[in-house]
Amino acid sequence: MSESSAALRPPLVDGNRRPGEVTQDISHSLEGRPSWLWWVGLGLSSSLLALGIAAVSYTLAKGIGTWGLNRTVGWGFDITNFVFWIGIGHAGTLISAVLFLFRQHWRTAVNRSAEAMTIFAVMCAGLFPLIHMGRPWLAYFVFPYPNFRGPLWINFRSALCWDVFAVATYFLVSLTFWYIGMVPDLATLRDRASSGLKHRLYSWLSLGWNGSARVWLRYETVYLLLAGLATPLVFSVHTIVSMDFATAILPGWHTTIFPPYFVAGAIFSGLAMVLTLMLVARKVMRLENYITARHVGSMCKLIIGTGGIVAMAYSTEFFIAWYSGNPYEQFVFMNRALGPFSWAYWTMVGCNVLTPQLFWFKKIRSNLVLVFILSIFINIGMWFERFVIIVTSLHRDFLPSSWNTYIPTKIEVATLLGSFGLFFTLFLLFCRFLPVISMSEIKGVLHHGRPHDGGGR
Amino acid sequence: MNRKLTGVFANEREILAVTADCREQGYEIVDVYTPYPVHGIDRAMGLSPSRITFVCFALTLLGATLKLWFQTWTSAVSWPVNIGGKPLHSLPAFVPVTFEAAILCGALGTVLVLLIRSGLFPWSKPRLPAPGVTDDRFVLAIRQTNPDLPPDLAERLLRDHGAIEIREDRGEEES
Amino acid sequence: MSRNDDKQYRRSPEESGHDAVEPVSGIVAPVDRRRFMQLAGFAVGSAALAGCSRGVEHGVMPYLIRPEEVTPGKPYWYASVCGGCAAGCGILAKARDGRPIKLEGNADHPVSRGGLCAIGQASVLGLYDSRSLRAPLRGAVASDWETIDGKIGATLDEVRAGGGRVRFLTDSVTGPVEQERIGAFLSRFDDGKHVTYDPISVSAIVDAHRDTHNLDAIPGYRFERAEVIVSVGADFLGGWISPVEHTAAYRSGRRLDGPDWAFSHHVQLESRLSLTGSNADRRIAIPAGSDAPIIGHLAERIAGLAGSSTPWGTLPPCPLPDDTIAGLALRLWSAPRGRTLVLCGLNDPQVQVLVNYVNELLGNYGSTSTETTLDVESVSMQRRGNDAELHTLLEELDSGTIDALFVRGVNPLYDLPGGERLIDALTRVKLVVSFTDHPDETSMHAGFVCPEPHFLASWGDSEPIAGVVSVRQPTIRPIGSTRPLLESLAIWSGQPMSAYEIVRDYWRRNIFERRLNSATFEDFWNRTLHDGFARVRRVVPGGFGATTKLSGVAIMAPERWSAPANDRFALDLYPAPGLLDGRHAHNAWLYELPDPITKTVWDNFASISSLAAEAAGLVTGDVARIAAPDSRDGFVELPVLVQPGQDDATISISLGYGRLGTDRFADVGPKWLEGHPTIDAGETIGVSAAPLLRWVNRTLSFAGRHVQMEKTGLRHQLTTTQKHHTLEIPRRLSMSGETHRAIVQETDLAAWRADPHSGGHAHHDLATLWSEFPRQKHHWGLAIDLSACTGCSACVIACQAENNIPVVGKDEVQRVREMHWMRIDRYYSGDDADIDVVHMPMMCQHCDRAPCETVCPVQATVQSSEGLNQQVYNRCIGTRYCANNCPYKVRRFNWFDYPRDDRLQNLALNPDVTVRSRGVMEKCSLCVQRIQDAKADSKTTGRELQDGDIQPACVQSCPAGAIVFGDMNDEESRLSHLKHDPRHYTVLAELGVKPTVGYLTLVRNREET
Amino acid sequence: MKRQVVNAVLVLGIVLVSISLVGSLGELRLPGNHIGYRPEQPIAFSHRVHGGELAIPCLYCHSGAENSRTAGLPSASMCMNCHKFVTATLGAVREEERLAEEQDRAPETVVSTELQKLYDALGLDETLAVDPTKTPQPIEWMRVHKVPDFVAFDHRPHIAAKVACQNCHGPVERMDRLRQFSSLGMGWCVDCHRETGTKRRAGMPVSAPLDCATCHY
Repeated sequence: MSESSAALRPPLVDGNRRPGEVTQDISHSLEGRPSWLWWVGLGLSSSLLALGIAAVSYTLAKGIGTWGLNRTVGWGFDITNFVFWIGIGHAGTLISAVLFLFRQHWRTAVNRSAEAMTIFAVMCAGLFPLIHMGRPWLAYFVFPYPNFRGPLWINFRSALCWDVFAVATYFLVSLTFWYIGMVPDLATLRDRASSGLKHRLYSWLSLGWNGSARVWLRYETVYLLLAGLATPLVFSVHTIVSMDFATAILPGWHTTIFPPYFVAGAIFSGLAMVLTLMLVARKVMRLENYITARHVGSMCKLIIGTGGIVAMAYSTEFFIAWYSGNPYEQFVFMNRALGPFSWAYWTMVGCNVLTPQLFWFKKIRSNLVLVFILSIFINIGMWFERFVIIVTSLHRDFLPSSWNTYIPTKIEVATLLGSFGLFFTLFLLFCRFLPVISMSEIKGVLHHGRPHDGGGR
Repeated sequence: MNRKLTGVFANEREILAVTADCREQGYEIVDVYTPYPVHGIDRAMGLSPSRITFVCFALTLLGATLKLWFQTWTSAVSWPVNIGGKPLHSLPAFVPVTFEAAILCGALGTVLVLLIRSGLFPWSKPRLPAPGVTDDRFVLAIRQTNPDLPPDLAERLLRDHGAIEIREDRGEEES
Repeated sequence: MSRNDDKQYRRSPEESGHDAVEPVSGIVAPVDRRRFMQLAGFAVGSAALAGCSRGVEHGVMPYLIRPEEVTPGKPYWYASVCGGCAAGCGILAKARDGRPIKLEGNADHPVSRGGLCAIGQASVLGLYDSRSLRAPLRGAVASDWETIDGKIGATLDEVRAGGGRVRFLTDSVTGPVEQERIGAFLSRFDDGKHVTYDPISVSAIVDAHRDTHNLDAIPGYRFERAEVIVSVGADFLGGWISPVEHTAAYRSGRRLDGPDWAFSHHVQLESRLSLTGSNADRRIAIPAGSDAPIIGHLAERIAGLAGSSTPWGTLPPCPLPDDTIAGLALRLWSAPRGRTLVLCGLNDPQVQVLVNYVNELLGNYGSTSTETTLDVESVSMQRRGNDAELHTLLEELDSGTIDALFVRGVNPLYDLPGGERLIDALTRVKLVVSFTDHPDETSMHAGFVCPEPHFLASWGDSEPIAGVVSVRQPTIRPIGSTRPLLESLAIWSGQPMSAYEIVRDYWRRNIFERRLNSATFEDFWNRTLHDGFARVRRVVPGGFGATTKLSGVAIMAPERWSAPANDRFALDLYPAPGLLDGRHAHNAWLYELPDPITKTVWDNFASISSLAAEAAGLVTGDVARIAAPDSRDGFVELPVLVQPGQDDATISISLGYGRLGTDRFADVGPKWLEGHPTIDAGETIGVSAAPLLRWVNRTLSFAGRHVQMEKTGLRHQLTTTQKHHTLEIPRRLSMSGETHRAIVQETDLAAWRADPHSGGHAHHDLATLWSEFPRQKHHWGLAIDLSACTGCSACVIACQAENNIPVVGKDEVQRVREMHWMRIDRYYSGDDADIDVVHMPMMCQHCDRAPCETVCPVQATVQSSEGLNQQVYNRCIGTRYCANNCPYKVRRFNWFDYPRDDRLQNLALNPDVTVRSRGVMEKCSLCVQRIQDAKADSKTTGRELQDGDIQPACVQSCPAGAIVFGDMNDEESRLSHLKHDPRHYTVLAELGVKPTVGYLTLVRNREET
Repeated sequence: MKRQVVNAVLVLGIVLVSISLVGSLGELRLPGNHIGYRPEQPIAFSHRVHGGELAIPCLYCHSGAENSRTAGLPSASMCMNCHKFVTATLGAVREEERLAEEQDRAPETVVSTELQKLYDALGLDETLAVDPTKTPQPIEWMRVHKVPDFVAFDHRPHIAAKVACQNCHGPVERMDRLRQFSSLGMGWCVDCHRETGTKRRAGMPVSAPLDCATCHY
């Protein structure tokens, strides 16, 4: 490639690849035997999943009493995990849709896995509202289906009801977005596939794609439209999730800052999770050429930004509590910082406010091991953020007579671990059977065979 | 007279050039097949931008309207219930669901339209102009409808632009 | 009240036999159906199944011969007498399809006056106790009546032959007929004696009055007439003599309604924080047993004021500063004569004589007609116990001179100290017969156990107050082959008769002649049955009529009492709030009823002051060994509880716990991975403190014994339903420095007189964005008078009985999952020494702008057109969002399927209320089933609903009438008046949720102190 | 070419199937819908005869409906009010009289097999006097009308509002064996309450509230 362009813009893909090689590299990881690392990962995650399944089955059999909840603290791990996972999901959409709109070409390397992450995260998230119900076998009551009860409808004023629609929409749209983005690659795989079954499967999924330019034209338009729709969607979803709390009267929940605060937090946590996954996938699937230090770097920068917003939100909350003069509000926040759950609060602050600051230093940004560890810290911190918001606000509210504490049970912990199991199992399977990197897009950003550059012959 | 030629090329630059040329020469561009969206190919082929955008917009509006109506109807008309003393028409409370419905309807609808319009169905068999078109090959398919053009012009054009392979098939079946 | 109209006469036993059939299927059904619903929800296939078949099929069995007053599905009421304790409250038993399911106080009855205490409310559960004895026992093995009667008859003949020293040991039998029959039975022996004692004895009061007023009973305490009440350790609102009666009277002496308001000044000197103390206007902590010198000094002071000479020399030193006593004396003296009342809880005749002397000086003695506070005509016959006689009996038993011993209603081996020695003594008695309904400590050593039916299933009578007689009529046929005492006695005396005949016969002979209005016996009998009581000529016990004047009895200065040495404590034993002397040890409701003061459940404990705790290095939950150095077996080991208001030198322990067989509650509540059983097999719930009781000159002494306390190093989980006990938030958690939460409005009498609004904080008439929904005819609401509520917790059990609220067990309560729909929040204020207590009943506030409703996604909780906050169980999916969003935290979630396997126990369920399944939210419904019933009734009869027709269970049961239910749309209703009372306020009004449940400011009488 | 045909056939098939489904939706029975439930009863009691031909008012036997939540079933003693005298169908009695005529003997009492069950239940002998040796055995009828679980239905207000029994129970007076007539489902209740509302019925004001707590508590 020409020096000039190289100077202007470092390549998105290292080791000047040709389209054929791209196909080769990426498909290879699906066609070859999986690395031992992959097997280890799958072993770990699936055993976690098994644990989770056991825990959930026990809960379903016995009742919510098997959790540490009580008449004062009605939500604990369940909704914490829900919000946490939804948050994780958001970064996926952010990277695939928002960055696409902003024409951030570096996203091409990561968007596929980011979208996959979104879908799996939303699956994990969706699990919790379901099992947290006292009578999950009646979960269908939340849908306004025609019935012979009068008919009896649902309460569209309830934030929980909004949640149902938001999460469902989010899942479906993300899924479509992901799948549509994958069709051309599936076609590539189809045309490479040797074995009959694999071939039939891929051709079923690739909808007879043949790379016609006419279709490409429509395809790209739709892709753009989807990105355009997914972007407001991702913001709306976490806004609505935050309204589960914001529309309640409970001090510590009843705040207008929640929507922006939650969205930022969600993206923050999501990016951290993407980092974690990317760094793993990079090693496990041998994709060093495609997921470069540059990607990691830009992610770190985004994390600094969103982390800043989150930190801002924390301080604003405190200020408003003081400024509002509402004694209940004031108490809740003092109680967060100094009360029985202060340990959780300071864990949160430590992980979410202090950790990102380290990313200011290029040395740290470029030390992938360190980045990996820090990203995990942020994940922990963001889980605790939700825990703090939910539990500390609930456990001491208006009437001192009902003040009380919350101690999770083994079952709850197992369920949380199980959700991680589900997530990683799905992700590893994805790495194994679907192209982790969008080949067609990568080819699009290669400097090979482009007009006005000499490369390629 | 109906003569169809397919040329296989190795990269984006060539396919762009050859497409443009053939079109100038008055060949009908049957289609171009590329492993990835090649920018500018639509201009080279002289395609007009897709109208699917309007479909999407319409669907989104439809979704929103239907859902808003449904919420108002269920909570104020079908069975009005006093919930926490809130008014029956709690418009602000209905916004979130309306919005979600709009997005859902818009997104899924648009994709559906795309698939149908482009005949992309699970059961449809891919008709590949040449192997490797989904890998690293760029294929141009042209048809000569104008009898006045010199018979070997097409081949020349293609070869000059560095076609790796050229296939010709006479026949009536439309592509 | 519509209820009174359809009070029913008793039907013949045969008939009650029949209707016992139907409900079994009828009531267990909802449980089965519930299970079915769950499965149907899981398996898609079963949905189809539900479609074609009808799931669980039930045949319906109509009567063969329907008793004409019984309509299936329609409740009917029996007027009877409560047997929960010796107080003899009049009750109305509500029966549905032959099953008594709810007890309510008889509004006309002079003792209960409509209220009924927690124990009375709970006693209906005992009727359906599947563990109670169903057949007579010989030794420990089940037997039948023929054999038993044969054996006993034979032995009795022997006994009669050889001297016939027969003793009949009972608790205060208030029933004249039983008194008489026992007497008659014993008269057949040369040396037969009926010995009565109360495990929680007040015999000293009777003894004292025998001396001073020639009165062989307890005078009628007329709290309603008192303007100053000084109670030294008498817990008259708690477990003293007749709590319901006294609470009602106390309250009618402390009311702020209208211009003729009256509000007595109540000073309580006590060593532990008792229920009574928590309601006192002024409370002074004194060491247990120091009542004697205090009364002494008080007497001296008042004598001084009265100008009469004190007939004694020097008094023991007074534990209180002189000016305190002087102040009290003056306060008493300056009140109108006869309008004060001095009480003492100490069971010591000598001290009680002094008390009488004081009351005499204050002119409090008088008759029913005079306006004085002590009535020697309508005297209380509720306690007949005589410790001296009991003591004699024990000596006789020791000496082995007793041939036959009959034990009824008491449990000496458990109640009394020195158990071991008693056991040997019993073994030396030829014939020991127990009448207990559960195997107990004594019956273990009895040759024969002749179980009696529950009081709701047997005939009897009572005369709690001289001149007030009631018939106890059965509401159901005895369950199992149990036999009333009366019938057993009749058979053993050779003239078998049914209890019914015996009672009627006795009444014809004895009671009828005391009638006031002439009528035929049938008429008199039926009227009594209908009204639940009859007023007859008073026959005051005690020779030739009691005097209102103090007879010239020698009044001695109390010499006994020495302050405990600094490493010792004075012991204070008191009846357990729910279990009393342990007679209710098999009632799960009462175990799970939070102690009104400490809010502890499922345990007893040793209350110590924080000072003492520090000194001994103990914290709540540490097990301590409390031993009386002056005796070998006089010790107990039980957890301590640091109790505000406790006297520093006193340890208080409640009696009644540690009963044999209480490990039956091992499997109460749900079982799951991390759940702990309420009690381990072989253990007992709580510990019996009886070993620490002692005899002091032939009376049982409950207070003042000196004991040591040592740390054992063990710990025992004490479970309380309330974790934070004040309205103050921790200072370090307050931004503004303001730490008080204005949940309770409080003022004192002076301030209230100056400004009825006093105590009220800024009134929040918040602007609203929305227009009101149109209310239909009614808008139901509640008003709760905080200065009337004593915290007795009767309402809590009433609610539990009415609304099928499950018992969840200690572990679940520890996890803060008790299911009681209404709780009584208890807040302390002030410091340990001078502590104030507030009792605040808290149930669903039925907000017009209910935050719970807005957040429910499925409309499972919505507002009714009559202002009720409805909870629809079968729509609820259990997201618990509503509970989170409830500022009062009054919603209850079914965390598990709580055990309902005991089919017999299930008969106590109220068929009008759904049994909630797992995963469903529930809460106070303002007893909507009663509202609906009353409305349906008025539609049928065409008679408009009157104010007071509808009474939710809590309202009905409250002895103090602290809770008022009514229609806020009806301007004339009592509720509307209260809603306009300046004292009225709503909790957390600033949230703008507009509760329809309101509270009336708490007023304390502290004009001059 | 061929594929299009296949697709077309496929689509057509789907359309046809769904149409047929929609058609059969009418018969489709949803869970909890028991219209037409018509169980065998221990005694072949005919409402047609009693309610229809003899025109005995419903409330004569089901008196509970007036003053109790449940209408209730008449006690066996209630049946005896008439069946002390009526022991068989008129036809059977006539027949016996005719036979007696022929064989000139005193006609003996005929007892129909069904009524015999009633007498047995009450433990009566041939002379319909109580036979101490027999133990009375309550009759277990099969319940036909049952509102869904967790519903508290109260007959009183409906009777008070002059709602004819037939409104809900159907033309009982024309049924030999009782059959469930209405769905007794929530929608069915609500519709009637909606339609009634607070308008006057039979000249008197009624109120049929739509509050949940009307039936659910």
